[in-house]
Amino acid sequence: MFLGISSVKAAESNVMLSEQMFTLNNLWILIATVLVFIMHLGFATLEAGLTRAKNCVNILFKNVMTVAIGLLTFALVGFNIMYPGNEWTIVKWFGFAGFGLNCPEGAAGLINYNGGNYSYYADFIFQGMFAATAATIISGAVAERMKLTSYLIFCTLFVGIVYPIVGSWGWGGGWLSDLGFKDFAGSAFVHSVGGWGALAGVMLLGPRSGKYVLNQSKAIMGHNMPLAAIGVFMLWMGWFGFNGGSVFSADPEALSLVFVTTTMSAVAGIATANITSWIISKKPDLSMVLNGCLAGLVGITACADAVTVNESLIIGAVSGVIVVLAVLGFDKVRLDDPVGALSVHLVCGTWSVLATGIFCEGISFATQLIGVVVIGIVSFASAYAIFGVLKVTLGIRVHKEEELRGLDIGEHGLESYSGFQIFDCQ
Amino acid sequence: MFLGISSVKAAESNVMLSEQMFTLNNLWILIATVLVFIMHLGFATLEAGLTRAKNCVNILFKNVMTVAIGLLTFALVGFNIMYPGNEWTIVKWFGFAGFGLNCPEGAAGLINYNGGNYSYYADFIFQGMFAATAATIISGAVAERMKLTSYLIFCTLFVGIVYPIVGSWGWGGGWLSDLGFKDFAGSAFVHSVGGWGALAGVMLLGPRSGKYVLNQSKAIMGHNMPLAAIGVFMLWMGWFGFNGGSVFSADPEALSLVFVTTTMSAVAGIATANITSWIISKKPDLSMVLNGCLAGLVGITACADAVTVNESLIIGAVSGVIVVLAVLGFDKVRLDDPVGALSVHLVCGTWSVLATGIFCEGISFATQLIGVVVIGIVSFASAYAIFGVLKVTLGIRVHKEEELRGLDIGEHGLESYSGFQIFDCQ
Amino acid sequence: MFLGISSVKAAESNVMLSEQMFTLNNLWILIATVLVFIMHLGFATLEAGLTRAKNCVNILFKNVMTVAIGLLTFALVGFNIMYPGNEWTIVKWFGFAGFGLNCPEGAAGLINYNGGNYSYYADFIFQGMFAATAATIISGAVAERMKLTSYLIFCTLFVGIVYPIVGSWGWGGGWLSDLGFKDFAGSAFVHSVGGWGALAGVMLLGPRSGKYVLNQSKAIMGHNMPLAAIGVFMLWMGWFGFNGGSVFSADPEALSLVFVTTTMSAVAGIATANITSWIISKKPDLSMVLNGCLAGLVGITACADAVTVNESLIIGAVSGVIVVLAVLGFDKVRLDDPVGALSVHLVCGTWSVLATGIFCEGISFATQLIGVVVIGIVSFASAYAIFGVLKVTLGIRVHKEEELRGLDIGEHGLESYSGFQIFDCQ
Amino acid sequence: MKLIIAYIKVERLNAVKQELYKNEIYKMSVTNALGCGQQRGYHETYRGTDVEVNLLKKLRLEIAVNSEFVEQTIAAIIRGAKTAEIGDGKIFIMPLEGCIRIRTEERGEEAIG
Amino acid sequence: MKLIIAYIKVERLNAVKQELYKNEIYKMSVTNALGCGQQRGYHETYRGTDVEVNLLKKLRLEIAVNSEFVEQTIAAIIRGAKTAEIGDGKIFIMPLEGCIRIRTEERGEEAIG
Amino acid sequence: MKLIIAYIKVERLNAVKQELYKNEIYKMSVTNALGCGQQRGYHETYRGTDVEVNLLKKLRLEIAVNSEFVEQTIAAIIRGAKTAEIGDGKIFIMPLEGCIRIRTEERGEEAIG
Ligand SMILES: Nc1ncnc2c1ncn2[C@@H]1O[C@H](COP(=O)(O)OP(=O)(O)O)[C@@H](O)[C@H]1O
Ligand SMILES: Nc1ncnc2c1ncn2[C@@H]1O[C@H](COP(=O)(O)OP(=O)(O)O)[C@@H](O)[C@H]1O
Ligand SMILES: Nc1ncnc2c1ncn2[C@@H]1O[C@H](COP(=O)(O)OP(=O)(O)O)[C@@H](O)[C@H]1O
Repeated sequence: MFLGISSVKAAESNVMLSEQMFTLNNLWILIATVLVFIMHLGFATLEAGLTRAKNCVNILFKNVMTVAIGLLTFALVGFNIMYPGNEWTIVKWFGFAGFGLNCPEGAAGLINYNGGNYSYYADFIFQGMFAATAATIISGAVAERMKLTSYLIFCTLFVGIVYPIVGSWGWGGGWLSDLGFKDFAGSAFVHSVGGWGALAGVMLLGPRSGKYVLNQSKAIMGHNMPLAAIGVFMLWMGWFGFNGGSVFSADPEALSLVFVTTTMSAVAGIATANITSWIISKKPDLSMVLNGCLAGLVGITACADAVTVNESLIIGAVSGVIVVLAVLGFDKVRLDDPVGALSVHLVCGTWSVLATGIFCEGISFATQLIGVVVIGIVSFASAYAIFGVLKVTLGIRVHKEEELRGLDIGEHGLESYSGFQIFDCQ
Repeated sequence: MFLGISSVKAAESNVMLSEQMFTLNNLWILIATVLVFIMHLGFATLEAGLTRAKNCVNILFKNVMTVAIGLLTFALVGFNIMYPGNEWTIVKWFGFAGFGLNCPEGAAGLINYNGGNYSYYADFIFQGMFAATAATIISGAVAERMKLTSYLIFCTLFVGIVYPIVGSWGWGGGWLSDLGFKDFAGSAFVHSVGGWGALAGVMLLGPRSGKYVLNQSKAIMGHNMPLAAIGVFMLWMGWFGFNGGSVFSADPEALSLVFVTTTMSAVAGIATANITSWIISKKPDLSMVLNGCLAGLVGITACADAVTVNESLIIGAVSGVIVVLAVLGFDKVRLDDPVGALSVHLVCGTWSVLATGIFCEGISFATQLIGVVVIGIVSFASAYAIFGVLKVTLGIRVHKEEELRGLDIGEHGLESYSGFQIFDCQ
Repeated sequence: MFLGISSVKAAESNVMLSEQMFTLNNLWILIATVLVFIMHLGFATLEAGLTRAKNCVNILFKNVMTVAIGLLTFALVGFNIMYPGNEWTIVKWFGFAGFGLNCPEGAAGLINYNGGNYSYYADFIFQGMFAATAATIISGAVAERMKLTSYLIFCTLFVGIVYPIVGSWGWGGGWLSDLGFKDFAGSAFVHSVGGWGALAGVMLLGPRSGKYVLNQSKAIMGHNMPLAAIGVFMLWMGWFGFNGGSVFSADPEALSLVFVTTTMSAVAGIATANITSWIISKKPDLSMVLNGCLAGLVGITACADAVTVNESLIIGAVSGVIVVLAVLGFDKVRLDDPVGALSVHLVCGTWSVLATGIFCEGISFATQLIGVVVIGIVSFASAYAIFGVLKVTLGIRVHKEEELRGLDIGEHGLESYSGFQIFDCQ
Repeated sequence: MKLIIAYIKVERLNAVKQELYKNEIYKMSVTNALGCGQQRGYHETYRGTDVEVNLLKKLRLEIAVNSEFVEQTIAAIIRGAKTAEIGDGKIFIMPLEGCIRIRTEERGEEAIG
Repeated sequence: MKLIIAYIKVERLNAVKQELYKNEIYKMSVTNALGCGQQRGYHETYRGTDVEVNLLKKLRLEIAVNSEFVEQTIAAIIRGAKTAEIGDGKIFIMPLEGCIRIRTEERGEEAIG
Repeated sequence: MKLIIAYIKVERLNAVKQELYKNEIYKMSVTNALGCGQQRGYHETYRGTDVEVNLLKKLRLEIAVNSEFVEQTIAAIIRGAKTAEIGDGKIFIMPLEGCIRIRTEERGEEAIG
């Protein structure tokens, strides 16, 4: 009898306990949201720093608008496409749970939501911050020559529809998750999706004028290296929330490991990118080291929770090498990507997903490969279609004269560094 | 009997439970403090970016000193004016609980302090970070022409005395809180107080030389747009702590909602500020979009915990429109505010308080209006008085020659960008 | 009997309770890690801002590499030298627990690790972030003239070996901790160690060319004050994790106090550095105020958990005065330290350790002094030896011509601000 | 044809431009220069060390005019730039042998305006 | 000897340099300038206020040549810089009395190339 | 009166100024320029691509002097600027027809110093 009573007490106490754990986990998701948020500043400053001063307002503008577009479309449709629950229209391939946010009343939107780790709103805001990053990746690759309005339209469609559809296959419980495909924090669903979109854009836009002259590739220097460095540090900082938040709880074992693997992959990427580029170009190249850091971060993103520290070092080290080769390779095939978005997000994102198949127990390499291929085809094709339609309608590229003078004057009528004497004859 | 014993156990367990919840809530307040802290960097870089290179050292200097002045005066007197407890001198209008910090001993300063959510010191440091922001708002509005020493004196008096007196009416349990006035995180007590101070300063200082020439308003361009963008992102990041910390616990329901409403209002502000300014000036204007973001953030601050997501979108959207109109309006009436502080903090802060009366259940619009009016009169009058006395004694404006050459050389004998060729003939 | 049963329940409940507390404390350590991480951005931007544009890529490069070197060496050997457990080779002076990370299996690496506050991996990553800061301090002092490869080699040896050996004496349970030496968060083990290393470097390198001409010290202006200000704010932000994380739990009493003392010391440092430098040079000097802020932060680091708020104000105020005098003093004796690293980290770090002996109950001033002296001798001597060997082998200083043209072109073949007209004839 | 080079104070540019416009001189080129003249420099302080800055920021105008416009151009510059304080600047007049408008390849006096 | 000063559009520099190289003129100095010419400026908008920018970014080339090279230099500049649109720029020719190579202290026509 | 234009290496400015001061030449104007001369450029690497930079940073001095000062000015510049290495720079001497001090409206040789 008292046993019974004791049990009741214990049960009550359990409820209280889990309420606290819920509060704690929920708090971590929200803090991780802040960290992912600051990645947008990271993208904005990195992209601005690695391009020319005359296009800097344009890049900042795009990055600010991208956050707004990302969150507004995600609230309107994206969240409910990505997480359709049981509302699959095309089974496990496309679902839509209705417009707008519909937080379940009471405990259903709180402690009973998704198994007691975080609330509906925390889920939405964390996922919403992710959504915009996919578009931001593209913004860097098409920088310095793309028409603003076309970018904004592209961004709206890509983030609002393509991104969540693809995401639903894995994170929303769709066919890829049924297959056992693993993408921990978004190497495939965020980075490679953005990367494929970027590839479509780069192909349809063509290189910046002056980039390839008489069979030769010319370097078009970024205008502000401290800004680029700020960008990388901000992105790295945000990655603690990107990967750490994807643990979806503050579980000490998983979270601590994720922090370590994420960091070690980044530093390994720095080290090998440095060595690789030093060997190739005989100079220690800051821009390559910065890309190496991001390469390591992307490289570990699909499996940060499921590898050992040594494996994370290997993954990061490989990322650092391939990002340098990829930058040189894309340049060879005349895909002009001013900030290295293709190399970092597409190439290393893909490597990350495959590495998951190699290093993680219980994950099939074949499944990972299927995921890579299908995600690639769908993302690239959709992006190509949207860019293509825009190209023949509104146009996607600014006039040559505007490009030469800079998009800041051309599109915005505003200079980035008013008063500074800037000499740029590219 | 065993029931009794079980109860004792349960009670003990309860104590332990609440100790943990206390630790958790307290931790969140401290993390929110870090986020609010970084808003000072946000203000510093935003203000620096939107003004000219020749005044940049001066702005950075003011912003660093403002943090120091804010926290030192808050520790000395402000905290005990703002939260007088029962020590009201003029009932519910002015109280003072003595100089310095007096943390109650033992549990009274910890778990028993203010209902078990956070400790005395956490309370102080979180509130102290808020205090300085009110002054920082003013620093932007009076930029590029105000004498440094006069600013420092003004700042000391305004943050040390005016800010906490007004704040005590609502947050310290004064007459406004008795009336049921709602200002969740400080649209009135922080933003509008700072905004009224800024208005007094702008009026008494007059416009920057060269701003209004022959019946025409001239644009005086900010010198560094990436810096301004960094500022806005840092402020936004800080706002998660500003609004989120004002929940005063890590309560998952309230905190998650606040994160969502804060973000959605900001993105709605970006969107509508973009549309409004694009229509008016035919160009997508980065500086307006940045102000629109801040407008949305200020707009939601009074009621972020008590509106629905849709309401937050409306509030943010309205903020984005009115901030653009306000910038143009202030310019028309020749109130020269280099960074848009009046439009963002005063206008949108006021809108936020009134919106609370419109959208929040149980909040009387009339009370909100009374709050707006009385806070406005007292803040403006005090600021006007302090600025006025300074004007006739020390002077508040630098000499015209110093203004032309820049305050960096004039006041500090130091350039911001040594070596850079800067051409500025305004 | 039921008592027994109840006890069992209570015990179980206790376990669950402490699991939650463990999760919470562990989370705080990880968040503190993120904050300490961002200090690297702070160092990078502060050092870049206070030096010339022509050496900016070099400084950014060094700071990025330093993070990588710090974490890689710490993982390989540093962590196991610093925390040898019982594996002392030379009793209480040197120990080594083996190569690489060896997280104990199961609960031993989690809740049972180090008394239930944080996991093995959280411990490693937090400590690893600290490690790199010691080297970063040096990077600033030797800026604008040191050969890159020699710096990288020095950094590897100093952070990988010297730093953890010295650290093991106190934090690893070595002889200094046995003596009762107190260094809460690293004024001695991080800041002074880095500072002594910097002193050795500055002595062996000699001043930058053009710094001392005809018995006169010339000012060599920093090129970007907003960048320097960003650096200081980032460092300050990080310090909440540096000191706050060193509480090693989220204990509300200790953590709240640490936040307050850390902040108040910083603002006191700002105030007194401002007054001191204003008196001496008749102008409000931004660079001194920024150093004053850091001085206050370093000054409180050894005892932030064990002083009253008033004591923290005193400590910070003293730091602000001595940092200004130290900057002037080092300049007098022709130790050319471009960013003030010696004054901030060495002088104020030492002051902090001694202040701990003065203000903290139960701490012997004599012990603190012994610590200061022995740590100083060993750090300085090791750094001098490493730099010395490098000097006679690879060389540590770039050629004069390279120095004049700037290390960015000389070492990296890359400019920081491509396109900007920069006029620098120093 | 003459080439007129004028060094003026940075903040006088707008006034000078207005005076030139009044005289229907619309074409000119401006560069920024650092000048050492009679004007003493000013002192900066950086990290406690005093620096004398004796290269002051000036603007350099270059105006090519036909010979008959020289005097009125000079007068306009003086009206716009003069504050009667040290540092007001200086005007130099140089012979100009040829002038070509790139767009039309016109030469000589035609091309100048 | 003559000193040729040319104001050109910023984006034409590479083309001008190539044309000069073809004519074996390798030596020149470039500064950036702001120019008022026939070309109308453009409008910027900042915080809702419209600004007319009428000082446009130009490059200023300075090329010292021996007299017999003047015409071909001018021709090369025109080939590189001409787009036949307003704003193409202008070339000025001035007499040059002396030229010294600092390194060797050579003087005159020897020193120029 | 002559106008002396000198292109020198950036890092020689202080030395040149000192030599000029010793000769009591205190007035000058300095601008930064990019120069193509005999000196080869250097290579930069950016994101793996090699760039040849052949416009090197130089300083351009402009010194107006009375004719009798020309030789000593040239000598002073050479003393300050010469390192006997490629890239030392060049001096040009041009005729100067007029000089006006804006502050006092003095003209000619009076105004120059
Ligand atoms: N002899 C000269 N040669 C070259 N530039 C000169 C000369 N004299 C004056 N200048 C330029 O004119 C500027 C103004 O000189 P300033 O000190 O005002 O002369 P003054 O005192 O004669 O009016 C100087 O900063 C310098 O740029
Ligand atoms: N008379 C002049 N004096 C000085 N600079 C001139 C003169 N005329 C033209 N320039 C320079 O040449 C640039 C190009 O002039 P532009 O408007 O193209 O002339 P045009 O219409 O005659 O081709 C101008 O921006 C200015 O820098
Ligand atoms: N003929 C010229 N016309 C214009 N500028 C020149 C000429 N020759 C040299 N210069 C300028 O002088 C600078 C130094 O030239 P440099 O390569 O040192 O010549 P040298 O090899 O003859 O000493 C060049 O960078 C350029 O700015």
